[in-house]
Amino acid sequence: MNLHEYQARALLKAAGIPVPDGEVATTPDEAEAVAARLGSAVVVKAQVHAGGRGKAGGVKLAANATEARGHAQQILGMRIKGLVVERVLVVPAAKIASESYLGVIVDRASQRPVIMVSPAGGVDIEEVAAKTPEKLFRVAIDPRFGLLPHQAMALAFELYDDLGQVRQAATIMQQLYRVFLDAGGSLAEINPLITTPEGEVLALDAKIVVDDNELARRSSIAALRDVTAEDSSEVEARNAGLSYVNLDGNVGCCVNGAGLAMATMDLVKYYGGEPANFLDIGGSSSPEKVVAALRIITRDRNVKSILFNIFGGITRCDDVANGIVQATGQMKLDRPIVIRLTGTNEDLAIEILRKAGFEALTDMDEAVQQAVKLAQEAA
Amino acid sequence: MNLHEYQARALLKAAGIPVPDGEVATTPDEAEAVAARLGSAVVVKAQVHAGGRGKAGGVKLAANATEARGHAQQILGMRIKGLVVERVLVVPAAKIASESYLGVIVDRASQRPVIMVSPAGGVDIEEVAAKTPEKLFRVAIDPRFGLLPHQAMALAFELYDDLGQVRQAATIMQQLYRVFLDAGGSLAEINPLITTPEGEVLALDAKIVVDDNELARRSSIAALRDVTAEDSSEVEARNAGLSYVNLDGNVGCCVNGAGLAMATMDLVKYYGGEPANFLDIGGSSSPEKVVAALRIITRDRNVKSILFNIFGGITRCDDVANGIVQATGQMKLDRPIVIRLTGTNEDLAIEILRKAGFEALTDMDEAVQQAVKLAQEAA
Amino acid sequence: MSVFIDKTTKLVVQGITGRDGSFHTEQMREYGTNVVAGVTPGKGGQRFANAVPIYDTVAEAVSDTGANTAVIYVPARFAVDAIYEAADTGVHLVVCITEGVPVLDMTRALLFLAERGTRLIGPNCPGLISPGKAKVGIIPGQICREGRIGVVSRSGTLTYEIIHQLSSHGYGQSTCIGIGGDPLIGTNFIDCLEAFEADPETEAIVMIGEIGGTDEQQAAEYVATHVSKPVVGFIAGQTAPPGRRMGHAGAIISGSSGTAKEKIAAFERAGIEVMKRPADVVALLEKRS
Amino acid sequence: MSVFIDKTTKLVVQGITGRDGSFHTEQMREYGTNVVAGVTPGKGGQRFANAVPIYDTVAEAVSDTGANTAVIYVPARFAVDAIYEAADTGVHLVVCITEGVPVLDMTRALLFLAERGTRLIGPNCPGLISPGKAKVGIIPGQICREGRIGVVSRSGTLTYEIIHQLSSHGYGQSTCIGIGGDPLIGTNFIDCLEAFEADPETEAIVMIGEIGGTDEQQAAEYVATHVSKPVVGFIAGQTAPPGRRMGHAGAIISGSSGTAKEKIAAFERAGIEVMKRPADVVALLEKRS
Repeated sequence: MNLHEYQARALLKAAGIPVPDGEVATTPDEAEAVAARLGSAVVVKAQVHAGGRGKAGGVKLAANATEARGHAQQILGMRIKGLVVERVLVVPAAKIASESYLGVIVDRASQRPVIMVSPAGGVDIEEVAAKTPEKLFRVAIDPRFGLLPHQAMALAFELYDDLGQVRQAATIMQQLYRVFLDAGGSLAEINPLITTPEGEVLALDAKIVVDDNELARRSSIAALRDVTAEDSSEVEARNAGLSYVNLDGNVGCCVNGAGLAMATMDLVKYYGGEPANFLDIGGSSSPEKVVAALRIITRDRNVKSILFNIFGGITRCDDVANGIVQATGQMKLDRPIVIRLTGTNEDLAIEILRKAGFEALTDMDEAVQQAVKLAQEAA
Repeated sequence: MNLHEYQARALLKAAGIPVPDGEVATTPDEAEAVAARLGSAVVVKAQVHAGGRGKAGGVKLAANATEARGHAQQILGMRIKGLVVERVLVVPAAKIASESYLGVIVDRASQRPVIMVSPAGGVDIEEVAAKTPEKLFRVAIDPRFGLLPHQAMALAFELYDDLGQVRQAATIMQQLYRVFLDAGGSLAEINPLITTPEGEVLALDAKIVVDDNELARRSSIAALRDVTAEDSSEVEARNAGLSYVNLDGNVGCCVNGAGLAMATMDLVKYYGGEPANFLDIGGSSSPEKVVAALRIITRDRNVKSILFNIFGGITRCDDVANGIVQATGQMKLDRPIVIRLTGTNEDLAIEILRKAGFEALTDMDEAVQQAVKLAQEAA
Repeated sequence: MSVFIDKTTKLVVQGITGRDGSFHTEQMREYGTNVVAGVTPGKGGQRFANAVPIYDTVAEAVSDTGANTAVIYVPARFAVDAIYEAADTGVHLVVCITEGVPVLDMTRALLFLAERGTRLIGPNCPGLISPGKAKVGIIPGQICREGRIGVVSRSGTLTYEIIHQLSSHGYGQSTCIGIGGDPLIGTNFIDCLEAFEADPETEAIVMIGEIGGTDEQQAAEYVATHVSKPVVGFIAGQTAPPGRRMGHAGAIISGSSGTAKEKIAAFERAGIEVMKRPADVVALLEKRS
Repeated sequence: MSVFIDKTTKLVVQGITGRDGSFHTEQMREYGTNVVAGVTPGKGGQRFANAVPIYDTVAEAVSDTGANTAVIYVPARFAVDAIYEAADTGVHLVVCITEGVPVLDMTRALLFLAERGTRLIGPNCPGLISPGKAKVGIIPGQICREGRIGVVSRSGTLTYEIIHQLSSHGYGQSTCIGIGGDPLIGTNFIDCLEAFEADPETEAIVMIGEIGGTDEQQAAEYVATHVSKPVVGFIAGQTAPPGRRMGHAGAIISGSSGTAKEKIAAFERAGIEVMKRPADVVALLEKRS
């Protein structure tokens, strides 16, 4: 789960990290009021779960409150990578002496949290890692012992010469690691971490990504979820216990298991089609889940054919068959459907489907080819 | 540093451990008011840093508020092991179905925190350990991983059969370990941990000992120190940076280094005397420290002779000599003093002392023998 | 022989009385796995299916029955402690089926396991099966056949699909291992490749990867330098968009890293035949042998 | 030969510019210890006494100078991290002079050291000296003499007293080790006994204990079973009351455990000659040899 910048900076601030003033606004009036209160030049920043906000025109400098109002008017409601901007953050325009990068991630290779700093801040850190790796400094944290003070100091010495700034940065690292742990993060990032001409070290922008598996035990973090900032079908899928990702193709896919779902999408592509989505109905699938899945897939008007690919293990094929029959009883299915079922209770399932007027295949390649063909014919 | 029961239970409560109601009172009126508010039979408990309060008459059951007042009158001002009772805790008389023991200590042998439980609660756990060790269950906690839930569950199963109580006790163990860590404890103990007839698990009495080395970084714990509950000379010594323990003998000892201080006391005893105190002036001793030490030693009217035993290493003998000269200029020294100095700047020290009219020895045995003889002559 | 489990496996089931635990315990017993004990706190002293003794703790279960392998079906919030509890008893293999273990918990648990030399498979995995010998986890027994192909995979049903292809074309399996779809797992491709290489009953290896991370790339290097047996591979997720989690917590392309393209390229560089479709597995195995 | 330090010791001083650190660095250099580097964050690039290079971090100091031993004089609140920092660089010996390290910090730090195989002496100790070779810590060099007695002790000045007795009666020392007065320490009596037993230049051992804990009892058992060289012992605190901390954080009789009486009895059972007074040390050594 992604947090908005304004949410991330609130967590940083609560942990003691120095963050410039600033507030969120949902209307141009509010933005103007915030800017007036701040009483200086401000930056108006779109709050959406998308990178490249600046390039998209979602981040704008305003010399005064009236200008801030104008920028907010432009930015609110704007679409950035398909997401509508519902909120802007209004912050004072900072005086910047230097820009650095500071981040903590869970690193798959070392199987540990890794803290990274770079004196090349303010740009995408992947780019730094790719182009100037000598400017990226990493320490793998032993989670049994935490981020040790001398590790933070050593990293801070890579950023600054001044001992005061080194100590400030080392303290911010400890605080950021604490936020990362307390939020159940898979990433916590300050980019840029700036120094002001007065020598203060400040977090100018913040990004936190939370491990979804942490949400059950962290209700205050889970409460930060902003469903308005997500695709509504994906929200509905999550609520129904399904895993769904919307794509641009025309073959709607409903599969049990994530690996098989990806392989099915790939096979659609292999046979010349385009998958409309990733959808995993999960292991212990009830008919209700199948109903929800069909509802979500058919809502996508790009979908021209629907493909079920079920390998029954724990998933019982008859459950899926019943779900299909149930769903098509509840809604008018206006697009062709291809069903492939094999494994547990396969025979039972085929009988259920036949009675309801559906045909069922047992071979994956055959089913995919048919679904692709149907979509192409409909287009 | 020892916490009072009422302080310990406040920490437990803040951590979520169920603790019966109750309040501290410093006067019989207050005790009566608390008992009236509780509206049930109550127990009035002396708050002093001493074991065996019950046997000493410092814990009394009262059927009503008037009786509570009477008990408080008796207990307040009472002396238990030399300590004056300044406060009582008034708590409801609990209905007890079972009494257990639960404690966490830092174990020197395993070099780890050890959590201990026993179904034989309410008595001194050392006695349980000595007489019925099969009733004491211990788990060494790996501090890198903390108290793991299954470890707490396994211990809780040693106390209770009922799964509800097992889970309550396991939760209390986690909370107690958290209190232990957050307070910087060397011991945190609930004795007894009771069950009520309704099946609730409650902490009826609590004891926490804090590692003195933790206090510098834990101001809220350090603020719990109750100097009125300690020997005033020991408080003064601590404030002066000295380590001092008051004893019953008549030879006052002033030594640099804890081991040498103990060895000096032992040697006093060996030569037929009785040490009046342990006193370590520490490594980098200034004249001021010596002045403070002499003031504290001479305040003890049992002291009949004063013995300095200084092995100069980092401690400079001339510093100590200057301190003695300074102190005896400020106060009338009405008891004989024997000074042994050897090591760093020994010659300088002897000269300083001679000029001020003191003799100085360099042999420890000789000095101790002389001090013992002087004390015996004075008695 | 087989890998990690066999006829000597004595299994303790953590969460044996739960919905999933009881269903799959039945399945494992039917398959012939020696399930010696179950654990559900508070149900110590009872029996599962009138046969398998249930204990309050894994420690009691292991000391009473000599279990050497544990499988975990407890809910996500108890799963990481179940791993610690099993590892603390000295069983040499722990298989965690449960999905939803926080990855930060795993960073610590993996170090705990490493200190004890305990092997973990999973979490969020279907477990493993050595056809004809034992099954630990949830892989359907009826799709497997005894044989000489080692299968290792990050996914569940996709693995079944490929096992099904193998079995229906007469290729039985020595052991099939689902290592799990999470970003941090106890046993990775290389561990399994090493075991298959050392296993005299395994003649060829099928490795099924997916997008996310670089485990497949490292495994490919390992194959090139340490594996003499034929290896056939598959990578799921060629059509997955970057930055989106495809079901599995670990199946995500981060920035430009973890794509199917780079994994397939790594496989090819290492001389691993790569299937274009799951149905290619048999043809490629025949090509390599 | 000697124990733990010798002419090959290359020392880095953590906290070299502090009050204690600078004083004792001078003393150690005067004694002939090879002090190769110092560390004080923010003073990297400067030199101590126009000679010893100062670094911001121990890692830089070790990589630049090849230091193999670290000594810590930093204030208590930085001490445990100084231990971690030194251990992280791979030096094989860390000597922590600083007093006041919280014991809960030590429970974790000792495990960190154990994982790396780094020896810690202390904390809250005077360090060690191999007369004529090197001194690391604060034991006054002028009271020591080269010789063949190994001294190990929990205290500081009491050790000096006994070293003084030895030297002034012609008994030089192979190495004198102050292991520290805290409840949890890195190197205990047994570690030192083992080293002295193995050291061909050590002919007899003086062991100085005190009240608190059971290290002396365990050491006595070790002497009985593993030490062939004569051992003479002393226990301070016969007159200490129970339940009171006698200066050292570790010098406290808990309940009825850790008394001088039981320690002396354990020494006697193990055949260790026990001094009644520090002045007895020479007579007892002569008796045993």
